[in-house]
Amino acid sequence: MAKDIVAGIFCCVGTLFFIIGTTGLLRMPDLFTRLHPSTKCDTLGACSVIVGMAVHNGWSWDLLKLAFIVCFLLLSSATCGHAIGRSALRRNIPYWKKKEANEDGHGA
Amino acid sequence: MKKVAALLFISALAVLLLYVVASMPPMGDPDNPTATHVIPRYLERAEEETHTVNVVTGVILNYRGYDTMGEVTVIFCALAAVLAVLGRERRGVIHGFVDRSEVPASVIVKTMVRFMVPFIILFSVYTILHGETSPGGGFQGGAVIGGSMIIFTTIFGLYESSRRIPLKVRAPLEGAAVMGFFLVGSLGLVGGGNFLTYAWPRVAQGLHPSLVVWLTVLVEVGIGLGGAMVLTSILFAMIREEEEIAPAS
Amino acid sequence: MGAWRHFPIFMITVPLLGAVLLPFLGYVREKWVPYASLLPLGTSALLGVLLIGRIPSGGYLSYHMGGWEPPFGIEIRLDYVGLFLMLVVCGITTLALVYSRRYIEKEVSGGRRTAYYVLYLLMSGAMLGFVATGDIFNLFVFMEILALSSYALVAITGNRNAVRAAFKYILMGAPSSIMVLLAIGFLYSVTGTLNMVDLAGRIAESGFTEVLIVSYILLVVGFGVKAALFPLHMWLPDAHSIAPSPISALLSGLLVEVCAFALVRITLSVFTMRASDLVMGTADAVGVAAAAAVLYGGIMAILQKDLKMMIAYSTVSHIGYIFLGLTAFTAEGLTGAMYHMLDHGLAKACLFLCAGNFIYLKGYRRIEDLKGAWGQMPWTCFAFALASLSVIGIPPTAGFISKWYLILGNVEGGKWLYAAVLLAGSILAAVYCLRVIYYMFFQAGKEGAWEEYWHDAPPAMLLPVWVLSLATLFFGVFSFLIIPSLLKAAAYLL
Amino acid sequence: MKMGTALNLVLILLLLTTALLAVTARDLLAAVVVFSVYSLIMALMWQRLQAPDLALTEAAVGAGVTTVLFVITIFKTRRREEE
Repeated sequence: MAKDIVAGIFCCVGTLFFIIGTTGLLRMPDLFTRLHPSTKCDTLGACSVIVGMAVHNGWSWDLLKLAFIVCFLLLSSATCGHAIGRSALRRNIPYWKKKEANEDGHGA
Repeated sequence: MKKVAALLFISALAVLLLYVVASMPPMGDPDNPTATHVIPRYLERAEEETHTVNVVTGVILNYRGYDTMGEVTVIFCALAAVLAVLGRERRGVIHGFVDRSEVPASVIVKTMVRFMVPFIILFSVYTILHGETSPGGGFQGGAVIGGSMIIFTTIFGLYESSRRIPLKVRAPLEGAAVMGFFLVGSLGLVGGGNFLTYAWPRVAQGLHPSLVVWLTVLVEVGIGLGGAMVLTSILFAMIREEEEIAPAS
Repeated sequence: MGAWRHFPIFMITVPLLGAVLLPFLGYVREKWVPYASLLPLGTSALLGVLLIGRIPSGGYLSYHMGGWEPPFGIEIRLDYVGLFLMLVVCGITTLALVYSRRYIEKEVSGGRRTAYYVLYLLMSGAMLGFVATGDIFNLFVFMEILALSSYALVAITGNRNAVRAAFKYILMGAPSSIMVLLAIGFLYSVTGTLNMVDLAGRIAESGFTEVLIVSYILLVVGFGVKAALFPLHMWLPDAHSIAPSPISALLSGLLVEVCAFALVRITLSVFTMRASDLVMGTADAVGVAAAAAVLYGGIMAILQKDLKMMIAYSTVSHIGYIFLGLTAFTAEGLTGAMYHMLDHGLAKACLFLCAGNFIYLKGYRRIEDLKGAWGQMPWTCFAFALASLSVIGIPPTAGFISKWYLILGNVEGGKWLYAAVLLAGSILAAVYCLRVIYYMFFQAGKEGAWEEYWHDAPPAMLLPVWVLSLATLFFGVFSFLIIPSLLKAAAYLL
Repeated sequence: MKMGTALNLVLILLLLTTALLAVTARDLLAAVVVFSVYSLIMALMWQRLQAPDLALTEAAVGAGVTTVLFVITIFKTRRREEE
């Protein structure tokens, strides 16, 4: 029972991170600020959902698979964020300035 | 005018199809014609007859293996069609592609790809070899290998990756799937079976059942290798640039 | 039961195997590819010839793939008519392949030549499998190989027109494939089987009439596009006239007919008895479309200025002939349609290869350019004339025999109007063929254009043309060798 | 309504939306990206219809390989659909 509660909490936290991340992706004004919620929160959200699943599952060989998934997720998500950000920087994609945002209301 | 006609045609087709779907037997009903005719035998006896735990693999490679042979030929045909339109690199000429991306990949990305690709290939080998016991098989594994080659090529460029899988490896292996089927199919003739007999009657006559498993795995490996090579060749043909960078020494 | 019962499956798979082995040969010794690609097709033809006489005209050969009995496994079901068509396929593909080498060297650039032969073998093998299979999903699989390879072969020269024609072909062909797939899915959902014979029995018992009707309509439309039945023929003239000539010969002489044959097989052996009302209703519609095709194709062929375009429209007209024979639902009509598949295949392949000879040597595509061609390329011109006679239906040629049976079948079925349309189609054919012959033989050429030097096409390109044109004559004179068996087989099918 | 049905409905709605978007998008690159999303949802659908083999294929081929091939094709030709 306690296991279920802990697992539930982890999963809820993960989902919350996803919601925040997606909101950020939609609301943030430019590419660089959008990168921030989408990569960071997705990684954290997915990882805590997986931790929740691991807790729910208990000790078994499946834990190893979950651990691998977490590993690859951390690595690939970070690398993707890095690659996107770096190429955007090198291609001189303009930064967000506060004034422009005010002009069209929502910023994006 | 054209748009209206197209819209009318599409909506007529949609109404027709929805009408058919509505009058089709209900989904999941155990009395369906589909559930009572051929399927029960597949579900009940596939493991005993085809020696594959995964019934799907048993059906696509054994009961309906001839269809799958046709499907892998379709895949090969797709490659031939791409090469017919785009042309193919020729022997003795090193081809490259002009790197159009303004940003070269950084060390971090390169290291990560070099680290990940072996794992991806390991996973796909697992998928291919366990096709007869768990979901997956040659098609899926082959596609994953192809995907890993796409990642490698986008980061390191055509020159590097075609050095690792040169034409002389790809050319004979592109048809590995069809060859595997043909080989196993012809082996079926040994001992009086029909084409594509995976030795089931021979097992009944006292041969060891692991033979069937080995033949199934052989076909799976053929499909996986062939699919991977076809995808790689399609990718190379698509990103290859017309100008030939350097003649062979 | 000797080893011969394995022959059909090897007739199908050997060309496919040959196709997958060719890329490696193309890598090692590119020059050998044209010769090596003859080997698998020759093997198929040989196996087919060895099968002659093994299959009785009222019976069939059933081959269970993998040893699984029919509804569970896939069955190859080869009756007399099927074997007949397989032999036609083997013969014409081998001849057009012999023709290909010189023509392709000129038209297709180096990096693509191996792909040409690979696709050619795939297409031939798929046609053989398409004709022989007794499983409706297997039919679809082979149709996909056939369609995919033919799209690519139309586009293989790589120039703008070819790519555009191929794209038009894909735009028509891909939806038709989806329609056939949907129809097969619907049929499976109400019967639970994919084997054609089993389907016939299950359809007779099935209570889902609406699903059956829609799936039949989808099948007719789907195969109708592939067979270029009149209102769905838009892709044909472009694709058939722009493709390299040997491919035109294959597309026009075989592919459309094989697709028509598949529709017939589904009509006669899947939707039997119970569904006969439905089939009859659709057959009437198909009959009207076919009659329209005969007239439309003929008239359009007369209006063309481009030689290959004219031959392509003639194909539209002749597809109408074949369907008119089929919709008569009499043994004579069916025999006429089958025999027309043979002689139209031979004659059309011959015409396209002749047109290919003109293009290869002189680059002439327009009909007007052929004035006085006889003085320069007599062998090609004679073959062209002979094949034209068969297209018109002049007595000693095979075209006469098939048209005779087609008209007989329609009269017997009480369809006088269609018989009249068939005759009118012959007159139209006479107009467009004789015009070309008149230009070739009786008109003086432009000054200097044809008078430069005497040289006909190389032997490797003349031989297939002559074999094909003599074959139309042979099958006209010796039709009694085949017709009685075909009649018997047709009566058995009905 | 059961959870499973609700999830199915959401998936079907997403499937329809992505399919329509993929067809109507003028920017071909956007169409390809949406199409890849469509494939991913389709893979989920296959999994829910208890066809894991198909789900694997769809995820690898539909969402992975074809997307890249489409993107390559777009960069070799024009990005915008003509009006």
